[in-house]
Formats: sequence, C-alpha cells, structure tokens
Amino acid sequence: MIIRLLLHFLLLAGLSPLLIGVITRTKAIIAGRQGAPLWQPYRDLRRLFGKDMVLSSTTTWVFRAGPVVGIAVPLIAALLIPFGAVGAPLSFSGDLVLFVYLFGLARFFTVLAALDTGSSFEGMGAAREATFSCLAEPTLFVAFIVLARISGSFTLDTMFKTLLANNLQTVYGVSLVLTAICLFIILLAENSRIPFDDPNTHLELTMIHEVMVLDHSGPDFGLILYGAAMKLMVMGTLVVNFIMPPSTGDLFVDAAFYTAALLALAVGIGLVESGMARLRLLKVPQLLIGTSLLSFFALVLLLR
Amino acid sequence: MTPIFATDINGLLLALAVLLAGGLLCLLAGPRARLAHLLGASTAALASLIGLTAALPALSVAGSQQVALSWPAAGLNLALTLDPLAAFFLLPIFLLTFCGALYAIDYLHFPARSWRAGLHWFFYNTLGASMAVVVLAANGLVFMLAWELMSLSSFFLVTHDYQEEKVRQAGWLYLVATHIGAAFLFFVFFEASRVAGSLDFASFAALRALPVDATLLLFFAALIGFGAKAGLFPLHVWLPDAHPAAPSHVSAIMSGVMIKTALYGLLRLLTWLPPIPAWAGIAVALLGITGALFGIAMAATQTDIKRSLAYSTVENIGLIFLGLGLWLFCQATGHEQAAVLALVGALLHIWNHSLFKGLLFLGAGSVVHATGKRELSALGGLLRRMPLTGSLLLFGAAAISALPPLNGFISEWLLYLSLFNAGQDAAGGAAFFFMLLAILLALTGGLVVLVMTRLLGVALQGEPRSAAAAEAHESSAVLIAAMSIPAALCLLVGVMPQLPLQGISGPLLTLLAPNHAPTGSPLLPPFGPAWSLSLLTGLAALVAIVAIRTWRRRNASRLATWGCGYLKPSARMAYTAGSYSQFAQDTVFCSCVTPTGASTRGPALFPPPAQFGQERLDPALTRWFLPLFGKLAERAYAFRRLQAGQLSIYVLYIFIATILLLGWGIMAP
Amino acid sequence: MNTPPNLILLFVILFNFFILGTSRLNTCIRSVALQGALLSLLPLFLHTLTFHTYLLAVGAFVLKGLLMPWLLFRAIRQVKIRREVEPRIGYIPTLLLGALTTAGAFIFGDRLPLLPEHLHSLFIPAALSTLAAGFLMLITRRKAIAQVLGYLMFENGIFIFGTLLAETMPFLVEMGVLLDMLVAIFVMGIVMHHINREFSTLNTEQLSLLRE
Amino acid sequence: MLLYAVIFLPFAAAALAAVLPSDRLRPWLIPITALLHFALVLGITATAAPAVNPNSLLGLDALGRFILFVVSLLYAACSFYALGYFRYHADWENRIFITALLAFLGAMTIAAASRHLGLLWVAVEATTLVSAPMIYYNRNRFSIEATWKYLLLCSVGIALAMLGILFVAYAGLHGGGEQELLLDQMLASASLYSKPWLRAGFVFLLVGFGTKMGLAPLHTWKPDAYGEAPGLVGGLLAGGLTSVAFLAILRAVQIMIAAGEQVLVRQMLLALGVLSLIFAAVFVIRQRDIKRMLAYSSVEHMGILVIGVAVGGLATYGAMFHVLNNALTKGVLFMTAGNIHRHYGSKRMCETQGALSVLPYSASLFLAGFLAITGSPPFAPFMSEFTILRGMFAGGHLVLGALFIGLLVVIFIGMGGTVLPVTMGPHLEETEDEASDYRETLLTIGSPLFLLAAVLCLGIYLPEPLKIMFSEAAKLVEVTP
Repeated sequence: MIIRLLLHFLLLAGLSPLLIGVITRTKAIIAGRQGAPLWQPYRDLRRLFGKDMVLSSTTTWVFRAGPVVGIAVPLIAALLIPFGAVGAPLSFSGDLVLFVYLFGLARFFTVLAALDTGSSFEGMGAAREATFSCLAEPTLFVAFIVLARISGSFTLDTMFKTLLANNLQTVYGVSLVLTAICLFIILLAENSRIPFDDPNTHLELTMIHEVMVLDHSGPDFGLILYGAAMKLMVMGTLVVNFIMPPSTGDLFVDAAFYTAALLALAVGIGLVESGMARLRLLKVPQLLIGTSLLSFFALVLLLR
Repeated sequence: MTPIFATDINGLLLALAVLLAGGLLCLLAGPRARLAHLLGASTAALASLIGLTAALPALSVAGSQQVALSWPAAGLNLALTLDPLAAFFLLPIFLLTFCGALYAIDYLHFPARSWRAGLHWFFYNTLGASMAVVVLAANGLVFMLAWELMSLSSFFLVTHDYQEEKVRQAGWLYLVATHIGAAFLFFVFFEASRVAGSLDFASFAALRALPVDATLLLFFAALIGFGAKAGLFPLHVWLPDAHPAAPSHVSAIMSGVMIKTALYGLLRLLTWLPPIPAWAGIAVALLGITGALFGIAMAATQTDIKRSLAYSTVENIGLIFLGLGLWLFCQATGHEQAAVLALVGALLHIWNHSLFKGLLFLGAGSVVHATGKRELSALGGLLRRMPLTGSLLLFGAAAISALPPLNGFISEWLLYLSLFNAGQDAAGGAAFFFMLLAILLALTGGLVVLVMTRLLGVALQGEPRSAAAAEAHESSAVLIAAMSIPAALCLLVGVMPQLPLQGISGPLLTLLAPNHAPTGSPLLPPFGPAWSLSLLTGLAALVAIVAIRTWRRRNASRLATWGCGYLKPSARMAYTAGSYSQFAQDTVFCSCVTPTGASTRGPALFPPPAQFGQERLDPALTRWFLPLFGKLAERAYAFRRLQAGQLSIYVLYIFIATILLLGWGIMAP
Repeated sequence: MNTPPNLILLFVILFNFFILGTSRLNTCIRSVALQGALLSLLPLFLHTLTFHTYLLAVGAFVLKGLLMPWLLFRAIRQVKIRREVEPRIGYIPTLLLGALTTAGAFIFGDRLPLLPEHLHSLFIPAALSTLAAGFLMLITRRKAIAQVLGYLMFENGIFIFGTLLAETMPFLVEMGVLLDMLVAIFVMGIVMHHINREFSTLNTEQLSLLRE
Repeated sequence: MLLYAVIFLPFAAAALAAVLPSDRLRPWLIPITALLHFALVLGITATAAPAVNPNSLLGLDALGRFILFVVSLLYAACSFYALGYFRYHADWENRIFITALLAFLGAMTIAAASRHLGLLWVAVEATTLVSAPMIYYNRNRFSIEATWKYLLLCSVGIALAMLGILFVAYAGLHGGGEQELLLDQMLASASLYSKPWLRAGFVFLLVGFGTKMGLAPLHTWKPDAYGEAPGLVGGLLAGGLTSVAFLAILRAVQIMIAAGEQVLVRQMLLALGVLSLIFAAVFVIRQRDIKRMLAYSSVEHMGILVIGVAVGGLATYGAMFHVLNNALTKGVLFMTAGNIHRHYGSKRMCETQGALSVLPYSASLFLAGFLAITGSPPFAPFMSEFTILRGMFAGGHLVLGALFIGLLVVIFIGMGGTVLPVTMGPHLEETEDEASDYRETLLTIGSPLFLLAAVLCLGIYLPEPLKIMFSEAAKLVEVTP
C-alpha cells in the first residue's frame, strides 16, 4: 500500500516534466531543429523556484492559492487511477466522480487566481477555460460511463485495468476505440495543446490557458508549470491504460512498461502538434461538441 | 435549551411559543424601534436554539410524538406530530432562523421611532414559527393554515422596502404565484380528505388504496402546488424577483429553507400515496434537470448578484427534483440501490443547499450592506477590502460548485452514483436515459463553476469598479459570525459525510417504509475510509507544498498588474461580467436564455453618442405566463359590457332569470 | 267564462296592449289608472261583501285610481318634459313581445292546478301577462315616468292575483302592500325630481354614468 | 317582552331624531340607540330561546336570533364611526339621514323577528325605502343615479317576492286549506301544498329576495349603490341588509324543505351561487374603483353563503359562521375605504395610491381587511370558508370544490391587484384642492379596529355560545338529501 503510494508519487513527480521535454523535442526534430535537451523542463523548474516573484498589488491570497491547488489536484487525482498495471493506491466505488470534480476544483482556483489580477487578458482566458471545460467534462463522463458499463464497476482502478487488450475482440471493441480517441482529444483540450491552444506562444488573444498565468512569476509560475505537467501525465495515463498489457506481477516491470507507453504517448502528442495547426477559437467548441457526440456514439453502440 | 426539552415535542412547542410571543412583543413595542429590534432578534435566536436542541434528537428516534390542542373554532384539533422526517426539515429551519436573526442585528437599521422594526420582527418570527408548524402539522387544516401564514409573512418580509417599485412588483408576483400554488394544495388536501374521510394525516394511510389515475391527479396537483413554492421550473418565475427584493437575511431564509417546506410537503404526500408510475418519475426527473440547466444558464447571464444567486437556487431545486424523480422511477422499476442513492442524494442536497445558499445570500447581503450596490458592474476588489466576508463567500461558492472536500460534492456524488447504478443494471433505452441524465448533470456541474467564478471574480476580485466599492469596509463581527456557522457546517458535512448520512437514515426509513421492508443501514452508500484517506493525502500534499513555498518565500515585490504596457490599468479596462459569460452564451446556451439587448448605434457621418442596454427577463415569465394572464384578463374584460349602466338592461336580467327559473321549477320532476 | 271578473280581466289585458302601444305619456298614465280602478272592482265580484272586501276595494280604488295618477301628473308638471314615451324599441315590436308574453302567461297558467272555484277564470293569465307587460314597460321605455308606470302595472298584476286570496290573506298584507306602493311612488317621485334637477331630463338613458 | 322593546327602540329614536332640532346633538342618538339595542339583543340571545308562539306575528327562532345578533353587533360597531363621520360633515343637514339610519335598524330588526311572510316582506321593503335617502346622502348626480337604480331594481325584486308569497299562499290554499301566512303553520302543513304553485312561489321569492341580497345576475344595483353610498352605509348594506335578505331566502328554503323539495332548492341555490362567484371573479379583475370592488366582493360572499346552504351538512354551519364573518369584515373594509375616499377625495385606484404613508391606520386596516375577506388565516373567514369547503368535499362535490377554490383565487388576485397599489403603492403628492384635510381620529379608526379585532379573535377562538348559535341556526335550514 505505502509502496504503491510512494511509487505513484515518484512516477508522477519524476516523470511528468520529462513528458513535456519529450513533446517539445519531438516537435523540434520534426521541425528539423535539434531542440532543447529532454531534461530542459527540470532546469526551467529549478530556475523558476530559485527566482524572486512579483505580485500584482491587486491580488489577494487567492492569487497565490491558485498554483498550490493546481499542483495538489493532480497529485490527489493520480492516486485514484492505475499507472498501467500498477494499481491505484486509493480507490472506492464512485471515485470517478471525485476524479472529475477534483479537476473542477483545480479549475475553480486557477480561474479565480486569474481573475484576481483584474487584468482583462486573464479574465478572457478564464472565461474561455471555464466555458471549454463545460464542454469537455461531459465527454469525460461519457467515456467513464462506457468503461464502467464494460468493466461493471465504478472504481477507476478496475475500469482502467487492461481493457483494450482483452476486449478488442469482443463487441465492446468499437466503443473502446472510440472512447480512447475521445479521451485523447480531451487530453489535448484539457492540457491546452494544439489544436486547441499553443503552449509556446504567449500574449495572443486566442489563447486559453497560458493567458491566465501571465501575472504569475517565480516559484508560483514554477508550480503552475509543474502542475500542468502532472495534469498532462494524469490525463495521459487514462489514454495509455487502454493499451497496457496485463500485470506481470512484478510491480517495477509494470512501472517500466507504463513509463515506456507514456513516453510513446508523449511522442504521439508531439507528432500531432507538429502535424496540425491550431484551430480558430470559434472552431474549438465545435470540435469539443463533436467529441462528445463521438463518445455518445460509443455509448449508443454499447447499449444497443 | 435544557435537557428537559430534549427528545421531546414540548421543546418545539416552547420554541413556537417563544417565537409567537416575541413577535407580539415586537408589535407591542410599537414605534420604539431599538427595543423592538433587540426583542425580535433575541427571541428569534433563543427560540431557534431551543428548537434545534429539541429537534436534533428526534432525527434518529423512530416513530413519532403527537401533541394535540383542541380547537373548537376549527372543529379540528391543533395537532402536531414530530417524526424523523419533520425533524430533518426542522433542523435547517431553526438553524437559518438563528443565523438570520443574528445577522439582522447589524444588517438592519431602523429610524429611532418607526413601526418598521416591530413589524419586520413580527413577520420574521411568524415566518419562523409557521415554517416549523408546516413541517409539524398533523392535519390538513393546520398545514394549510401554517402554509398560508408562511406565505403572507414572507410576502410582508419581501416587501420590507415597499416604497420601491421593483420591490412591490416582486412581492405581488410572489403573492400571486404562491396563492395559485396554494389553491392546488387546498384541492389536494380536500380531495385526500374526501377519500380518507378526515383531514387527519393519520387517516391518510387510506390513500394507499387509490386507483392509479386518482393517485396521479393528486400527485400532479401537489407537484404544481408545491412546485410553485419550491421554484420548480417553469413555476419558478417569482423567485428571481423576490430574492433580490427582500432583505438579505430574508432571502437566505426563503431560499434556504422556506422553499424546502414545499419539498417536505411533497415527500410527506408520497408517504401516503401508492407507488407512483414510472413515467411520472421520469417526468419529474426531466423537469428537474431542465430546471437545473435553465436556472444555471440564466444565472450565468445575470448582472445582479442576488438575482444570479436566486437562479442558482432554481438550479439546485432542479437537482433535488431530479433526485426525487429518479427515486420514484427507480422504485417503480425496481432498482432498489439506485432508488435509495437518489433519495439520499436529494435529501442531503436539501440540507446542503440550505447551508451554502444561506451562506451565499448572507455574504451577498454583507457586500450589499458594505457597498450599497447589487450590480456586479459596480462591485469589484472587495476581497482585499473585506477579506473575511470575501473568503466566506468564496467558501460558499466552492461548496455550491460541488467541489471536494465540501458538502455540495457529497450530494451530487450520490446523485451520480445512483444514475450510474441504475444505468448499470438497466438495459437499452432506460440505461440510455440514465446516461443522458448523468451527462446533463455533468454539464450543469461545469456551468456552476462558470457562474460562481464569474460572480466571485467580478464582484470580489480585480479593481473596484465604483467609488462605493472602493471604500467598502469589512463587515462587523456579528455578520461574520452569522455567516461562519453555515460555512463550518459545509466543511463538516464535506469532510465527514458519515455524520449527516447517519442523520438522514431516520427520515430515509420513514420515506421508504411504505414501499419496502425497512432494511438497515446498508441502504446507505459505501463511503469507505478511502474517501477520508484520499482527502487526508490531499490535505497533506497541500500542507507540504505550502510549507515548501513558505520556506522558499522571497521578499515578493508588489507592482500593478501587468496590463500589456498600460501603466495605469483602470477598472474600466477589466473584464466585465457580461463579457465573461458572453463566450458561454455564444457557444453553449440556447438563444432563449440569452439577454435581449438594444443598441442605439446608427450609421451616421457624425455618429451620436451610442448606448447599449440589455435586459435579462425570465423567458418563462415573459413568454408564457404574462401573455397567458394578459389574455385571460382581456377575456374577463370583455364581460364588462354586461354592466353597461343601463337600468332597463338590468331589469331585463331579472326578467330572464325569473323566466328561466320558472321554467326549471315547472319542468323539474 | 263570461263572468264579470273575467270580463274585467279581459279589459285589463286589453289595457296592457293599449298601454304598450300608445305613445302619449298622459294617455299611458290615465290608462294605468283606469286599469287600477277596474281591478279595484274585482274583490267585490269575487268575494262575499264584508267590511274587509269593501275596504280593500275602496282603498285600491283611491290609491290606484286617484292618488297615483295625481302624483304622476304632478311629477310631470314639476319636471317640464315632452309628453311622450320614447321607446327603446318601436311600438310594434313591443306589442309583439306583449302578445308573446301573454301567450306564455296563458300556457304557464294552464300548468298550474287551480282550485275548483277558480277554474276557467282568467285570473292567472291576466295576472302574469300584466306582470310581463309591466316588465316590458320597464325594459323598453326610456322615460323614468314610463318606468314607474311599468312598476305600477307590475303591481296591478300582483294585485289581480292577490284578490284571489283576499280572504286567505290577512288584512294587514294588502294594506301593507298598498301603503308600501304609495310610499314607493312617493319616493320615486322625489327621486325623479332630483334626477331632473341633476340631469335636466328624465331620460334614464342618461343615467349610465355608473358603469364598468 | 324584550323583543318588543328591541323593535320599538329604533323607531322611537328615529322619531326623536326627526323632531330633534339640533344637527349637533342628533348624531349622538345613533351610538346610544345602537348600544341599547345591542344590549337588549344580548339580553335576548343570552337567555334560552322561549318557545315561539305559533300564532304570533313576531318571535325569534334560532335563525332570527342569529341574524338579529349579527345585525345589531355590526350596527353597534359602526355607530361610533357615524359620530366621527358627522363630525367631519358638521355643516351638512343630517336630519333625514339619521332618521333613515335609525329606522333602517328598526326595519331590519322586524325582518329578523317576523314569523309572518307578509310582515317579513313589508319589513324588507321598508329597508329598501329607508336606505334610499342614505345612499343619496352625497347629493351628486352619481349618487342620484345609484339611488334610482337601487330603488327601482329592489322594488321590482320585492314585488316579485310579493307575488311569490301569494303563490305560496295559493299553494297552501290548494293543499292545506284555509290558513294564514304564519311561518310555523306553513312549515307544519307544507307537505300538503300543491307542488307546482309552491315551486313557482319559491322561484319568485328567490328572485325577489335574491335581488335584495345581490345574487348574480340580480346584483346589478350593488356596485352602484355601494360605490356611491357613504362608507358607513355601504358597510351596513353589505353586512346587515344582505344578511337580512339571506334570512328571507332561508325562510323560503325552510318551507321548501318542509315540503320535501330539497333537491330543487339545492340545485337552484347552487346555480345562483356559482353564477355569483363567476360574476364577482370576472368583474373584480382590474377593478379600478375600490368601493365597486368591495361591492363585487360582497356579491362573491353572497354566492358563498347560498352555496354553503345548498351543499348542506357541515357547509351549512360554515355558511352561518360566514354570515357573521362577512358582516364584520365588510364593515371594516367599507369604513376604511370611506376614510381613504374621504382623504383623497376619490376612490379611483389611480388617485388613491400609497395610502399607507398618509393614513397608516386606515390603510393597514384596509389591507388586513382585504386579507381577511379573501380568506387568509388567521382571520375568521378563512375558518368559515375552510369549513364550507370541508362540507363540500365531504359531500363529494369534487368539481364544485375545485371550481370554488379556483374562483376564490381569481378573486384574491383581482382584489389584490387593486388593494396593494392603493395601500402600498407610491404616494402621489396630492395637489392643494384635494380634500386632504381629513385626519384619522379615534372615532373613524376605532370602529373598524374593533371589528377587525373581532374577526381575528373569531378566527382563533370561537366562543361556545356562538358556536351553538350557528349550529342551531344551521339545523333549521339543514338540507338533508
């Protein structure tokens, strides 16, 4: 139990920046550049944590609480899901709701932290964040419902263990594939990757997430980046779990498998990002609604 | 307050007596406002404390205690019954009455010599007492009597500032709505008494023999009657006007508990009726979720902070009705587990909503008290100026957004769980129905976050948007105290859900008893240690991070918000409430809930100063009810020609009446 | 069939039509008075000649035949108005309606079982048709005076029926009725005076200020 | 013996008022007479009812005692208001008015005490005649028009009632042989009467006294008369006279029941009652004139009374209870409406808004009276209407009950739409010429205050004697199917 807990924490804390590194590296290579080293994100974090910070005179404690919650939530959420064959340390029936609402909590505070500055840029970003997640959340739920329906349980742990592997041949196969795709799109949307948003650009009026953190600096900003990385990893885990082989029995072998798969996913994200351009902002809702329709279709296939 | 009254209905009688006596005393205090003010507040607070101590034990005591005072005027007894279900509703009633009384001490200000104070407290105490009696009533007469008193006293509380036109209109709308509702309730109780042979609730057990159509007649009449009070879509129309009009502690009580008495009535009726057909359950559930979506969408477009909160009440009532409908449906279709989960979720949400909505209205009241403004566009920057109030508001917002680890999450979690459960063992269409509900519920949840961040972000954060907001002051200790009571309970329920769930088991059994054998606590959902463990880890993580950051805390330099190079970003550049919800309006909402705007910008060589105005009227009111009633009134008006002032025509009426009656008299067998 | 009472009643019915048909106000008043006077003879033929009967007859004659017309003429003199009844609807329709109601009165009368001594008498039809004629006057005439006349015919109709029961009913009642009518006419006269003062007309169509 | 004193007293006072020269002293006759009268009535009602002599013209059975009590109580309460009223109109000539006012009481007393249909008829007609000058008191073209309509319509109605009495008598002649119109004798032998005559007679009586009582569609004089009469008179007409007319109808009902014609009676009463409710509901909507609104509300309550009697059982008891409540509450409403009218010099809603700020007591009493008359707790009408409804549903009248409730709500909304602006609305700054010299005095507030307190107490606690009075009165007209 305790080992599982520690393992989860370690994997999450250690691995998540690496994913960012991998993504950026992949994009660089595709773009024909050499790109930054894989551990660049770790450096950035260290540098940020070493910095002083500038606080807006408008802000209050909420402004500083935002990053904290932003990093605490992925930590807790990660405990509810299995990392590949590595079972979730905490799980109880219905924890999927907790999982979704934890990210709601994070959103609540990041949005408020953004609004706390009183700047119209942050306000705009906050509005978009809140609106888009309204559209993204149902999709997540439908995906979970599909998995729950298949696995016959409401604990993420059992829902996400070795699903595609044994069910691909069964009637559930199609719905599962569709669900996996939906989850991947949600992953992109929730972590503000292309085609929804471009994490590299700043100060563009079409941005969603990045614009909310304009006024954060130093350790706060570091926390935000770290939290974002963890969030990416958590969401990524959901996708990865579809393709994970059943448990080998040895905890660390499973962990290794999982890590490999996660890195592969990162490369995939990098490919997608370099493959397509960012959508126009007004197209984004359509894409999200399309996704939820897709997941819905998966559900219909399941229930018929 | 002493143990003598514990576990005993006498304690409640004492509380009622204190309330009524206090009200009369306030009236007798006459124009001595200060005296009346203190008298009213103290009696109300004392009575609610007594009531709390008396009602709390009864929650778990199975069975019921009766008390009956003979009442020759009515020919019926003034009979009260205390059972777990009643106690379940008594707790929030007395709690909020207490908080409201405490709050009003500093919130209300009266001229030294005026009747206003006496009247206000008279009606306040009457409201408290009548709400309690509604819940305790043991026969139709007492129930309807208390019900009408409740409506009237709340009407007079709403019209506290009756000099304002809007307040009068709001009060009038409320009075009309509540009376139409009451008419349906009269019908329900009399019809029930016709079947049962007496108005005593004890004898209503005879209703279980009703055929299904009669059952549905009663059920839907009650749904309309109680729905009009509870603010069930589309009968909610009075709510968004009445709450802003009323003083804030009154809004807190009305929105927190008064409308819940309607839910009590419905639940009580369901304990008598035979099982409701499944489709009726579906209808209720759909009404509920529609109301939830509608309410939250409307809340997202409001610019009046209290009006927005009122719409959020519509949303929460919708969720509760969703739970109830789900319960009925699952019971009818035999999904035991899901039914229980839904019912528990609905009951717990009743408690939760009274807690955080009370907190939010009180907090909004403090904001209004400090700034004198309700318009979001005139607020802002208050979290810096009134940190405690602001933080409490933020707390309540987090709770109502169902964020863990606060109470709102627990009840919504139960609703989800019941939906999933039902969806799991249902097949085909039914399963699909549940999934659909779950998805809509998720959408609602997302929108709630949008609405609440909008309210807080615009009202409390950024730079003040008006001079009034700029020199706002922190509210007094009394107000803070009154607000922190519900806040504390929100946290308690959220962190230790077992407590309230055990409390609910009593009323739960009362409600389930008629329809299946009383099974024990396993009815309650499995909140394992995992729940608290995960929360504990979360908290531990938070603590750790904060520790790290305090350790690494450097001297943070404070500068103005970076505004793209603008040196002095003014509040007018800040993101407004309208623009915050604009994006959601364009992408998510249907057009019927978006505000109707009118702009006077015309193409001209030298364009005149342009204006842009928006109004956010309730579509249900403006599109359905007002036209309907207008048409009816027109029809009625057409009959005025009968009274045209011509004497000979009047004689003609007499003539005709005579002829007809003569004919009837002669023809009759 | 052709007993004196029936002949009187026949005349009474004819008077109804005459009143409904005529246009002169004075003629109306005179004929109503004449009708009343005729009716005052009824008790004499109908009942044994007791003091009671005499008193009733005389009283009725004095009141209906003399006092009322005098009062009304006086009222007319006070309020100088055109001596014409302005009907709301024409005379012919009024007469037709009168005929209709009379027929109705006969039919209705047949449905009521009569005492043997009253069989084949015109009492019931005559009473009802006079009543109806009074109603018609009230409904169709514009002038206040004409309406008072209608009210008088009304009372005549009742009186016809009353005479049937003159023995049954105590003395008190008829006297009460007659006196009461007297007072009623007095009051109406006063009110008419005031109406004329306020509106400078007795055309009651003007009296429709109070309406919805 | 007391009875004769009760009847004699008001007439003596009226005569005195007629001869008394001073306009200042004359008003004092009213409260004195009223109080004496009420004291005597209390004396009568307190003592056990003596067996009514079947051959006497006068006598008080339970019904008569009850109605007499109601009338006398209302009159006593209003009499003090009258003092204040005349103090306000000190310069007006009030000889005729006060004489009529006192004679009015006498006539109503006779009507309540008469055991003889003819006498009853005379008394009721007398009330019509004496109330005419009271309605005309304001002496303008509106009041004269109202008086004319009231006089003519009620005279027509009353004449029809006379015919009805004659028919009933003939029915008796046809069936029971020679007999007088004494109530007790008729009740004794009613079963022998010839049905067609009796029915026709009842119809005429119903229409006749119904006109007086103001049942739709015979109510047409009501809004005009109540609207133009002084508030005091309006209260007495709506509270007292209607109750007397109701009594007259109940007498007819008694005879019909004794003749075994309950079914027809019940149906006819139901028809008229429901029609009255509908008329009231339709006309009260957007009613801009507060006094006319009260008149339609009176029509409504007459409808409620006859419906209660028609339904029978518990509802009859409720109807009796409601007679008292209606009388008292109407007194409150008309007197306070009179105050408001006098202050603003208008009774149009648009000109009398925001009375609470200028006439706090009258306005709040008016508001409370409105709540009471529309059947809101804790006032007594709620109790009586609740009882009537109970009887209705207990009798299985499902649809009727639903209709009843619905119409009551419509009327509440209609009246509220007028009353709330008048009381709570924005206070318009009245111009100089408006009659704002009126100030609330104890006399003009005391009477309605007392009546409202009475209504409130009755709603909470009903004294046993009253209860017995109601139930005994109800027994007499009990329609047992």
